[in-house]
Amino acid sequence: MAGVAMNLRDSDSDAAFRAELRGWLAEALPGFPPDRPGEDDWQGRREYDTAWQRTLFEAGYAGIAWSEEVGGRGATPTEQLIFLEEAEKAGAPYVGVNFVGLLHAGPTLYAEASVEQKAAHLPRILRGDEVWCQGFSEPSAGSDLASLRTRAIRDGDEYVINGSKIWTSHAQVADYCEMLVRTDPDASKHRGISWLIVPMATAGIDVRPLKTIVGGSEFSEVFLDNVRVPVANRVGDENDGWRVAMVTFSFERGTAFVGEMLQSMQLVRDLAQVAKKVTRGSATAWDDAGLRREIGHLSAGLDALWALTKRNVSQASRNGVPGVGGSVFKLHYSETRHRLGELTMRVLDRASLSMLDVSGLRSGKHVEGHLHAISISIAAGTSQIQRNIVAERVLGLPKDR
Amino acid sequence: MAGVAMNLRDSDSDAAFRAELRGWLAEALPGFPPDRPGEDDWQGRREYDTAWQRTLFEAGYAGIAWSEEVGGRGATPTEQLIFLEEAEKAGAPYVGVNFVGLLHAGPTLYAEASVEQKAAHLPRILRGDEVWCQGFSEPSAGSDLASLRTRAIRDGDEYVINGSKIWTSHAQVADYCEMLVRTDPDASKHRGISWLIVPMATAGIDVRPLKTIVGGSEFSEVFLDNVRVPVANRVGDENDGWRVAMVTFSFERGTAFVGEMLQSMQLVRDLAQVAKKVTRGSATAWDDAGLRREIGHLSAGLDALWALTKRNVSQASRNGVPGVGGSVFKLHYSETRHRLGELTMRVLDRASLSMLDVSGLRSGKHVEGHLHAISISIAAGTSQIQRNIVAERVLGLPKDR
Amino acid sequence: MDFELSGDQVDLQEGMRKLCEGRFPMETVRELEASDGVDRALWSELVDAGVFTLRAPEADGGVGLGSAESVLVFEELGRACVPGPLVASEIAASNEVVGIVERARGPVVIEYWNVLDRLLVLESNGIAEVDPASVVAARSEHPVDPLTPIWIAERLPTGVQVGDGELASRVRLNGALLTAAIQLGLSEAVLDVAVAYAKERQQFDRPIGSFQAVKHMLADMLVRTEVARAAVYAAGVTIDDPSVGDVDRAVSAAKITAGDAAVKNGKAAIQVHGGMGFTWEVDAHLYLKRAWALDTAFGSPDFHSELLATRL
Amino acid sequence: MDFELSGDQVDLQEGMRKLCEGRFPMETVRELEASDGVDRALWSELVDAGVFTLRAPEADGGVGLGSAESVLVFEELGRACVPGPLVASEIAASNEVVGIVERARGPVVIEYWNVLDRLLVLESNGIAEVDPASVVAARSEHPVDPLTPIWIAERLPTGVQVGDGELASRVRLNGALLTAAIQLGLSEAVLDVAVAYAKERQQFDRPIGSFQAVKHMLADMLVRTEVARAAVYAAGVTIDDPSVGDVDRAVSAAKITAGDAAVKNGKAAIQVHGGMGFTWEVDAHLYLKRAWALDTAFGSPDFHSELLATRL
Repeated sequence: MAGVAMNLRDSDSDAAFRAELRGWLAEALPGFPPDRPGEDDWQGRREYDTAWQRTLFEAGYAGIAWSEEVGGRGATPTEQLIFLEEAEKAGAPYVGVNFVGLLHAGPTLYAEASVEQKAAHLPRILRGDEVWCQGFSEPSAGSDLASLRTRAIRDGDEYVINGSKIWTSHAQVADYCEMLVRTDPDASKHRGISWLIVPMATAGIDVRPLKTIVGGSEFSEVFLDNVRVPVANRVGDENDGWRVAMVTFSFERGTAFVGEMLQSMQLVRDLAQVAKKVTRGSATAWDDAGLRREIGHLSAGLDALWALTKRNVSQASRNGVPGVGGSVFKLHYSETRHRLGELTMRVLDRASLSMLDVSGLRSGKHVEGHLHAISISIAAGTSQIQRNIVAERVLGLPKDR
Repeated sequence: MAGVAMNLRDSDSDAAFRAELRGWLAEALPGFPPDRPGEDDWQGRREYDTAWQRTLFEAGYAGIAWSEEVGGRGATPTEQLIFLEEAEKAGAPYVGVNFVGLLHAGPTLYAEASVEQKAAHLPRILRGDEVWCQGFSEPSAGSDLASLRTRAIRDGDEYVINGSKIWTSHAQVADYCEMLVRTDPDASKHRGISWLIVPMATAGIDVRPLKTIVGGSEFSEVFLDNVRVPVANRVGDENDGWRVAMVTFSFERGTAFVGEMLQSMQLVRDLAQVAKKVTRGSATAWDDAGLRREIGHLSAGLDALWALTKRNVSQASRNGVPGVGGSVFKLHYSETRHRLGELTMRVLDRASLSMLDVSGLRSGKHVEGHLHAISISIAAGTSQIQRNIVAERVLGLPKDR
Repeated sequence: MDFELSGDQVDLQEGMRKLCEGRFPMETVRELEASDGVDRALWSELVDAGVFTLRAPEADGGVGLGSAESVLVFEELGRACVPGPLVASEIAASNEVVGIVERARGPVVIEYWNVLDRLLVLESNGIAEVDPASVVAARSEHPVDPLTPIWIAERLPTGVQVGDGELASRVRLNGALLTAAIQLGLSEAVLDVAVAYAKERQQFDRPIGSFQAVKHMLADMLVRTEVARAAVYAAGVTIDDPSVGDVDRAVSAAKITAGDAAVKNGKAAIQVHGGMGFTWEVDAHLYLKRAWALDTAFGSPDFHSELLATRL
Repeated sequence: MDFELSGDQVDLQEGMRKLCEGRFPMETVRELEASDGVDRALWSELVDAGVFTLRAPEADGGVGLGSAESVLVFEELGRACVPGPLVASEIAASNEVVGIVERARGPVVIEYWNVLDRLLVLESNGIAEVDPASVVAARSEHPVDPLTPIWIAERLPTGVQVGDGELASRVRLNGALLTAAIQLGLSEAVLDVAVAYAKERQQFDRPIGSFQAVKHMLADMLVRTEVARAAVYAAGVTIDDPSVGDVDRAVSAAKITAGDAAVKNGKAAIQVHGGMGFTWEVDAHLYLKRAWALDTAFGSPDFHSELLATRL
């Protein structure tokens, strides 16, 4: 039965991959600076993240999920999960500024770009030589992304772009932007969009940091004023950009939230420790049966989500295409993180007023985690949109629009 | 300041009314049989409830909110609240089978019926001589009440009715039914409805008990097979029945849930007592800080709802017309009762498996209360419909249909 | 790692589903109220299908499969809303009808007492067997679940020790696992019922399933079901192969999430049905009531949350 | 009973609203971050309006009104998201800037420490006054609410006893009441902001407020607000006239329901705003953060729930 039936054990090859990776991480990490440069040092962060990417590349771990023909490892979704799990556990640097290149623009280029375009970008992304950002969302096109209005008008061999983009991470230090622009304003909204490679050094691009409710400027707005981009930078046909952009979503293999998940599980364990230090009446918050039980209940939810991650990855391994497992995961994960945030405030009581640790109590990251939770039910498809997706695509309920 | 500013004190006249009523209840109740006949004894219940109604009538407390010209007391909404509060506190019988006559059909007749129709019914309703039931809902017309399909075809001086009604309380023992029927199938759905007085003794009416999830048969289905009713029994114009039916809703003066509210508050107090008796580990459920706190939290919700009831009644007193206070109340009350039900199961643990008391523990009514709670978010407008009402009428959001 | 069902497992699941559809359609389940939840002929069919001996070694006449498989089987029993002391009988690996209760300081609620062949009592440090006929128990005329008839015993006889503390712990663990599997099945079934109704029921000239409020309730039901499925399957796999995780923790997470899904889905399904959902005739309430009856079996969500907290 | 505002009360409410709209538009409120929440000139305007002496007897230079009126005034301060130690200063009936803290076994969080003229410490059996300058406190560079700057003191000096246990109880009660009134105002204001956005923001060629999912979130916000309003007004009236109910119970119900409304409405408003709600520029987060900061002031919801339970 073993080996064929449903199981959570590493296969022999997965076990070998995990062991090799763990060994390599144990050797590589001590030589790598432990602290990523701070919030305002974008250039420092670019250097840090790309240095780690080059280290991965040299060890053969870059582009875990990319096919071998473009220099990736061609790993299975399960190996990708193992990679993310071991990297997180070992405290390895995050993908950081390489995120869009490795997980979004790169896969799109791989699937849809010309031979020249691939050759120009894919190896550089893998080596950490090239950083990408994403220009999809606009202030007036959020849930309804296809209503985007940034215009690109053809002028000979060039597109002239005017408009603005929002929620662009790493725009300050990116070399290229994968950008959706409207090339036919008269077509129905999904039909008049094109997908462009926009060099961020082009004249007319203005990047302004966007302050979030957490306080930092993780994202930017990008303003485009007569930005000229060669027509040769288009990927796919003119006006076929919506389809091109959608291709990448099918690249998601259930691993999108692995790092977050493991961090959340750590957050709950740490909250239990914090609860043991917070005074409550004549005892501690941990001595309160109600609070303790709610921490346990949250932990159950996260354990279930971790199991669901493994189901989603197993499905992706078998079928190659993602189900709606991602939407199901994200809905429950959002709700769980909101509940964790609320519980955090109750456990911390007065210490919840500070986003920094309060006199020795390691409370700060828990409060910040609550603020972060608020973005989870919004970013990459609000919970309302996700529920529509689940209801219509899985349950077959009639479309509402 | 006192007397003019916002206050919760009885005015002199209200205090006098309360004292007089309390005195009367203290005298009248001991002479009245304490136990209402059981579930299957419809005739016994009719006799019990109408006997109490006659007692009220003779003491001048019948039709508290009805105008004096039709034999009522012409009381203010506040006096109505006081009446319900004192009756509940004294353990007086409920309105029972007189409900539809006193609170729904009667007020409609008073507002819309002819002089003859009023004379024929109103005094008899007040005295407890006449029992009414309601025939509005149909199996296929629930939230969308105006889509009702029970047909009434005119044949000379009579309407011939075919169709069926559902959720009809007291149909077994009612003398009359206030019934909405479709008289013009070609008109738009709200425009082809008429409001009829249907004598329940008419040939072709078949009443079948409808078992609910609580187990009893509080409601019935009413099947109508060529039921002939004089045209003279129509109230209002032909095809104007929707408006006629809506008139009664404006009769609601914020007191619809007073009895339920007071019972719910008692339920929470009793749950606290039960919790003190349920063993949990080496102590009791009440010793569990989490459960105790949730009981306190629920109690806060009910206290707030009781205050909201008083606000709604005060508004009705001032303006004569109801606001959407009723929808706001019902939404929160539904949610609170659902939460109370869930908490009940947690407090009772294994005793929650029985709807009857478990060896001396007075748990049965709490479990039954949980089943009842399920109906609260459905009956008289589901929570989904109520949210639409609140969003559209109070917040002015665009209609969805 | 391959957390998808194997071909054999899919066959087992489908076979069980067909058996339940054939033998336990909802009309039959409703009729079982008259025989206090257990009809000996139908019970024999479950026995013959190996439901109660699936995990027993082949040498002992069992099927020799694992907990992962028994979870799939019990999920189907839940989906079909099959009543009876299913979990206890499987744990006893018995073809008889077996009940299991926890000894308590106060009165004990015994399910299906009058159809039990055997009764096992979980003690703080072992398991005792008690002759059901020796127990003095009073019937509750109104059990919350009409298909989970209950009796209340003020006290239980001492009985004969038949297992040690370690076995008692294993019984509790497996009891929670299989109960969670039934709860998972209930969650799925009641979701199916609600979705079918939402597609068919018209109000305001549209199927009610086209209204976002209804749609989103149903989406949330699916989410709860899939989260529970992941937890329940993981718990089954972990019992079979403890090297992949903390067994107690996996089982508690399964019991909590599946209990949550079954109860909340039951309530949501009734709400989706509107007034019709409040009628005895519509099935939704039967799933909810079973979910309630199972919620406290082999540890309530509160109990398992406390357990999980202590393992953090 | 007349639980509607009197004409005078409506005038008071409207006057206060106009004052706040004029002096504390959101641009100004945001700018107050630079002066740690309190600008002396603006504070004087509140002093002149009698905000802090509304309930003080006329003989003492106060306005001589009741708690019902102070609730209306503080509701408006909440609606305008006015920062500063408003509640403590009212309770001290002082024109100075006053802080109140609970002495605790561990470190104490002091709000607005560097702008305080006076600091009162609630003890288990009385009130002490402490010179703010004598307190050693470290600033948190990242308070959760940018307009509620905080300092952490490892310990508080003993101070001078200025009130007995009964006065301390009264202070706690009134502190909870006025905090609840601010929370009520926050709930309303953030609902208004969300409703306005839902009407204006178009997605899928419709205002998002026409989608049931958004509509129902907003309806729930209104429900929470109105439930809180009833509880908060009732608590104010009950403090003025204890014959109409249990004062402690009424205040706890107000603090719980208003806290719940403020926090949940804050979160819901951000969700309604989608991505824009996650930007610093949109006001929604400022209401939520204030709601969080006030949630633990004068007793958390957990604290008041426990209190209420003991009074059942």
